[in-house]
Amino acid sequence: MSFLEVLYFIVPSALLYATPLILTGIGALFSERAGVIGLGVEGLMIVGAFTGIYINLEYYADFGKNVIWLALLAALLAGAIFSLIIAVAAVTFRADQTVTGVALNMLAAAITVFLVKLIYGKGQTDMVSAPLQRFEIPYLSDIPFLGPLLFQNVYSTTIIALVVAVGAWFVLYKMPFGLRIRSVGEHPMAADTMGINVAKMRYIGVMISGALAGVGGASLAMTSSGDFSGSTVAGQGFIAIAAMIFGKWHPLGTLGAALFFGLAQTLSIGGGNIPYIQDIPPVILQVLPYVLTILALAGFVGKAVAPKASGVPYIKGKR
Amino acid sequence: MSNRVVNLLVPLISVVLGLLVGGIIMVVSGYDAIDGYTALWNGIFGDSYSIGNTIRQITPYILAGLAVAFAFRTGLFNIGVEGQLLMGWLAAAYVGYAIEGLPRIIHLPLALLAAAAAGAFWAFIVGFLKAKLQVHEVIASIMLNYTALYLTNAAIKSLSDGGFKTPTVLESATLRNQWLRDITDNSSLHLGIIVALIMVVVMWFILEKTTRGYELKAVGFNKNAAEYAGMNVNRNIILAMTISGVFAGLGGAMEALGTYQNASIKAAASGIGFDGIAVALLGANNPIGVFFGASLFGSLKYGSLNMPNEAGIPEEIVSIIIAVIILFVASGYILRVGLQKFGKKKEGK
Amino acid sequence: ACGTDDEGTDSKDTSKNDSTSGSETSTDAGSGDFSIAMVTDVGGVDDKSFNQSAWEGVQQFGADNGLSKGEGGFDYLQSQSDADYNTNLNNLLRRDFDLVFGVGFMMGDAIEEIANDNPDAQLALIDAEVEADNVANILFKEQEGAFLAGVVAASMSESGKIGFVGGVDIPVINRFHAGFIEGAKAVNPDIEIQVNYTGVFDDASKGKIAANSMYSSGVDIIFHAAGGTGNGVFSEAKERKAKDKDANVWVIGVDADQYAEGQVDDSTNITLTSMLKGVNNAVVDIATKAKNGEFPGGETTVYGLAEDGVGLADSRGAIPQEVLDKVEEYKEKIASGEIKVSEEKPKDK
Amino acid sequence: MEYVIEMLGIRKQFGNFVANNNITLQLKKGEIHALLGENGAGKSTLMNVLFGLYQPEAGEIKVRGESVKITDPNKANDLGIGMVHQHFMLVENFTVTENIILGSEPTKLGAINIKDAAKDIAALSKKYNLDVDPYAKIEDISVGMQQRVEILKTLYRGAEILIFDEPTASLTPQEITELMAILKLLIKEGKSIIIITHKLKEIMEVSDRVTIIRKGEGVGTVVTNETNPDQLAELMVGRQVEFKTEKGEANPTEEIFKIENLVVTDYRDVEKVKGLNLSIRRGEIVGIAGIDGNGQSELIEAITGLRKIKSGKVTLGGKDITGLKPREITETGVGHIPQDRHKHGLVLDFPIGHNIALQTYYKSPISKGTIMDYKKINEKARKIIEEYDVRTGQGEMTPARALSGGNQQKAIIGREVDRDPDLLIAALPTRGLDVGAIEFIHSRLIEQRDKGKAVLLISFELDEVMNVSDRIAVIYDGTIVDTVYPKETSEQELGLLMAGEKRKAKAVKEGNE
Ligand SMILES: Nc1ncnc2c1ncn2[C@@H]1O[C@H](COP(=O)(O)OP(=O)(O)OP(=O)(O)O)[C@@H](O)[C@H]1O
Ligand SMILES: Nc1ncnc2c1ncn2[C@@H]1O[C@H](COP(=O)(O)OP(=O)(O)OP(=O)(O)O)[C@@H](O)[C@H]1O
Ligand SMILES: [Mg+2]
Ligand SMILES: [Mg+2]
Repeated sequence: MSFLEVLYFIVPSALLYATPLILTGIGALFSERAGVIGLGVEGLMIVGAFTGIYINLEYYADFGKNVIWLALLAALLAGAIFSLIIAVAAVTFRADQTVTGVALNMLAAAITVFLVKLIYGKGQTDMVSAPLQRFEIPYLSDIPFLGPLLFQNVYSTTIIALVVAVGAWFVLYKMPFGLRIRSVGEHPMAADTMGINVAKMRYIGVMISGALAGVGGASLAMTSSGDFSGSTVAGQGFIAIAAMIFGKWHPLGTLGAALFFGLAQTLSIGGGNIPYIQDIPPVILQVLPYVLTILALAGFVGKAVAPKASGVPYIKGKR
Repeated sequence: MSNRVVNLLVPLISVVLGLLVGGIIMVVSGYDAIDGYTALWNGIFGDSYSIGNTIRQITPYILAGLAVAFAFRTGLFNIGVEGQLLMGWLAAAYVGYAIEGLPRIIHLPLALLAAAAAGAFWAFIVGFLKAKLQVHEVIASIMLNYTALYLTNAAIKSLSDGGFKTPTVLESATLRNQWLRDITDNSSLHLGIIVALIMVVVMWFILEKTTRGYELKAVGFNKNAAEYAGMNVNRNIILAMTISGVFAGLGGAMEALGTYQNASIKAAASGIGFDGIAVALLGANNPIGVFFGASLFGSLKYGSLNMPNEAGIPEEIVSIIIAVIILFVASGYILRVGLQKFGKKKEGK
Repeated sequence: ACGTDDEGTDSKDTSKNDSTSGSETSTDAGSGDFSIAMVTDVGGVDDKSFNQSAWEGVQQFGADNGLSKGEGGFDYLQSQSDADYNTNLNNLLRRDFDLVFGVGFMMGDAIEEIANDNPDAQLALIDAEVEADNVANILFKEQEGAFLAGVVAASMSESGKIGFVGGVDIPVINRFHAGFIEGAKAVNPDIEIQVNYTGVFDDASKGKIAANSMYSSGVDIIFHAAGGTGNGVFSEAKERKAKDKDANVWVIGVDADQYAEGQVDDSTNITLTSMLKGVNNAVVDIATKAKNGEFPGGETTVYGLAEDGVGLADSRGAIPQEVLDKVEEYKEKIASGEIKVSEEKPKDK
Repeated sequence: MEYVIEMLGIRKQFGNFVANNNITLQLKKGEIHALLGENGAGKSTLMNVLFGLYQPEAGEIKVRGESVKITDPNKANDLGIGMVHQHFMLVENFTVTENIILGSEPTKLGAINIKDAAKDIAALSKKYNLDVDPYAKIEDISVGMQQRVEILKTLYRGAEILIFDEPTASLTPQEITELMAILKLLIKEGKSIIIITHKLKEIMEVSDRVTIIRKGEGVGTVVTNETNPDQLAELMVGRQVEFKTEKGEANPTEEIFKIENLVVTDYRDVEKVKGLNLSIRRGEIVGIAGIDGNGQSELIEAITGLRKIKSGKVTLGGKDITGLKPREITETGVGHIPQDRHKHGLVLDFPIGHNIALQTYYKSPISKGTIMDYKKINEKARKIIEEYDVRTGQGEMTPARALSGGNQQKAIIGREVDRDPDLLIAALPTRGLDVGAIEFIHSRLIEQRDKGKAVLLISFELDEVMNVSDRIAVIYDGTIVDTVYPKETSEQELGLLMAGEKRKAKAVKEGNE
């Protein structure tokens, strides 16, 4: 491959890989910013992936290609609703948030496969007829270099993810809602004394994480595997959390970290066709994304500071 | 109601509620819940074979749970047990087959030691990165989980000349024991459970009896105060992680020397490490608690295999039940409030 | 773990109701009949791959002999992890099935152990070989089928570049790899073949990126042997086709007929053909032999082109006649032994 | 008589524990009303009830004559009640402006209008003489400024009634003076104020009336002009209290601790201690007086081994302890009561018994080899608890977190003194404590001195420095500018020294000689 060809392949692939990570990572960020650990996003992604595929399969006949929008919407809702389990346990019942997240992941994986078995009588669904597909952005795609690089092979979910990232930044850092949600994650008692309903903000933060992780899961399933099974999500939620921490709990940082993962992953898989890289033993390429991440964190990203009250149940009047 | 009674009642009620939810789901889905639970019970306790295998299943859960719990107790979240366990698995298998001519009394401990060392090393990296370079332990361990998966796969491949599993461990390194097999009708129960139980005591001893344990806990709870008291915070973080890795690595040894007798290529993570988190939390990060948590978790998981076999019910139902139990245990606060109210009402009468 | 190869199916003729749903479990078939059962590896009987194919064989045998699902007839158990093999095999033996199949190379150790513990039982092992008098080993010459896939790919490629996407780098997958390359080179010694082992069987994203990378560099036909990872290869190809009707992208499926996976819209399909692995036929064959008292215990039966154990699926017109003729030609040469296909992938590409 | 607030017969219970029982407090419009009581008497609880953080089990609250239910802080804000909490309620990584507008943010097109908000705040801060930087982050500003932010928070919301819970506990004397002025200004602007403080001097100076509570019960309300500190203390404790700690003459002997030309930098590598010299003899208490931020923290951290020393020399009993590790220094004979008891003094999640072993866990008889002897530890803990009158719920098994600040402090002092160090460093040892506890701690420090130990006392409170020290070293800008004797100096002179004034004068004088 020529250098340009390599680039034209790497960048869109990296974006593809990064898309669910961005969505889910930013979801987790909202949860953690509100003071609830986001460990459950893996499970929420699974719920989203299942819902997306289920809706896509069942309503394709009625809606044709447009069913993907319905599927994404349903995944969003399903994620948000399922995340209520975390909210109720962690916020209302003051449960340990790490436990809640781990339990939710287990629950989501089991319930979805159980449902698949119940509905379809087998362990995985068929492939959907309307997967998410790339398209060209008119005009922009004609720009030399940048066109083929960025605008000729675009997924709608990638655009959604980018919008979500920038939107999340705006919401969190420019809008009253963001100020409030962050205050609840940093110092809930201070927020409480300022008349902010801590529990409500935490519920909202968790449900945003559910909604975004749901969309992230659906977008993953509808672009990559095209079906749903117990292994569709396979740890991407954890990678998304890693992206969020890597991105220092900042939406644009998370975006950057997710893109970094995408790039590293693409290099590792597509590396076999890239001059020089192809001579590297495959195992090195396979571990590359993970090792690179650690090196990046160790080398220059430096210490990340989590929201202070993340993981701590808020109990009125307790010091 | 006394605190102790409440502390016992909370997990009990949680289990009952979990089973209740599971029953409801079965009935709603058109299955026979009684059949389902009979099958589950038989799967766990039905005969000596089942009991043997249930114990075998519990064994690595104990160790994975200890690994997570130990880290938690020292203020660290070890989500990397999975990777450490894989490293330990490979190391034990390798030492188990590659070193010949040793008597069992030396070879077996050596293989266990190798697993412990490998797990410890993998966790040490995380501790080191955290202590010296402020790398968040959660990302580092997630990344190292994947790294371990690919590295051990590549290593197994080259050790087996392009095959997919290492040679079987030698008789002198196996945890298998004919007598245990005989009394459990040829189940795959092995001596590993003894190792696991010893490690329960070891963890308890380290944390509750030694000066090091005192230091580790102090650093975990309040780094600043520990530093004021002249403790070396960084060294303790690294050490805590490393000890946690020892437990995880031994968990791998249980599989390598007991259950499978080799290490084979994995297409995905084993899941034991992640289950270990649940086990630790069920056990309130307390070694004895971990033992009970692992017993509950392992029994249900193993018994679930019999549900499709005997009752035709998907075994996922058991994972749902476990998750619900964990959620209830975690929400102990609300159960406590309920119990307190209930207790008061009774006293009032 | 390893759903060894691949996937793919003709979902139309897969009976949808051999689910685990309990209603039909307890039906009793006439006793005295020869009953069979199987244990899947972690794939499950609807994995669009060899587990499914094996289950089809079991059902076929059942239908041929008037058996019904359940005790004394035919049945299966699914494994969630490697740890479940022993128990599942054992459970089936206890239910007195006359012949029990273990599906997948990962099950070798478990079969061997169970066979030794139960010398009177009759077992069969698919995709691996163990030494035990009461085990019938079943192997396939995947390389021979893959050879034909290579012939097709090399003959049909317009760009002179074709690709192979593998899952985990293990011997079974290596056989697909080896045959594919030999077949392609036999037709066109100058053909460029890109190879990518993704290292996993369950990550469609990786399959998709691998396929994207290959298609981007001009590859027009990809043969995959990567299980769930292969789903990503299909989705990439379909997407390219959906976006550009004239795109010249094809996938060759594996194990079962993966035509359905390649459906882009009503008139377009990117599945060129699929390399079939006749696990179902082998199951029926061995079961029938056993029923007739000719159980090939302790032997290894190899199914290649000559035995119709492997082959190519109907291409539904996607492959022109002259290429099909060429395929037929090679098929005969291989079946007759004139061409011997290597099992080992070429060292250093 | 017009009351803006009436709390009548308030009762608040935590579980079975009654924190407030039938307490009545009436606030007149335009008055400063002090609320007085021992640690744990229930003052904060009562105010939290008024601010809507807690719901009372019984009693009535009237605001401007109308009976109200204050269900949450929002409601309190609506009623014009604002509260400056004992522990600041500020989000550390927010700016001053963000903290102030939180919850009632001005917006423009959906986005927060930070500029306008900052402008409003600047105007407000000018009006009330509350100097703040609207764009500074909380974590970067001084405690005094943080408090001004807290006050602005309430004013920004238009509070007419302001509650201050121990506002002076962590302020420097200068800041306290400023705060008193601000309080008076607020009254002039028509606000009414309730203030909790343990410092009777402040009460006498600023308040109009005082309500006293003891162990959750209301004792009564007195008019400030008609009472005196002794009476107040008696009402509060229920017995007579001695203010000025009994203290005999010091008998200093040989010099034991010596700091020479010490230079220490802070985390930004800015020099904070600049060639400091100091020496302490056995049997004397040297107080370091100074305004916060003049190098005290760096000085303590340097001599206890927690911070690198850039240059200079520290010796204890003739042994050079410069640059040694904290443990080695402790071993040489240094005891340390840290400034922040929660952060550095205790592991709050340990039982108080285990905390007693924090410095000695690795040594016999607390441990043998590598094995801890928890029986010994608990024995020792019980001894200290008894000796130092640490009030706990469940003895040595009480979690440190559950102890009141004063009792936590007593436990720390017990722990440090029990090790019998040659040098005891006490940093702000009485912050936030009631007079009884203060008296107790002071007498313990003096007891150490009388046993022939050296004591280094760091305090921002002139009273404390004057009463307890035998010698006062004034720190300013990283050096000791002068050393004076309490009997030969006045608060005035100390204040000037601490502000760096006299030094110049002296330097000029010296120059003239
Ligand atoms: N949230 C709570 N839960 C249980 N008990 C509490 C709680 N808050 C306070 N208490 C109890 O109520 C008593 C009064 O506490 P409060 O904080 O009102 O004291 P205070 O008078 O403000 O003391 P200080 O002078 O130390 O600030 C305490 O002794 C404590 O035991
Ligand atoms: N949630 C709680 N549970 C039990 N006791 C509590 C709780 N919150 C506060 N207290 C108790 O209330 C009392 C007074 O609290 P307060 O915060 O006023 O303490 P304090 O003595 O002033 O300490 P400090 O000055 O260090 O903050 C203490 O006894 C404290 O332990
Ligand atoms: Mg108070
Ligand atoms: Mg106080």
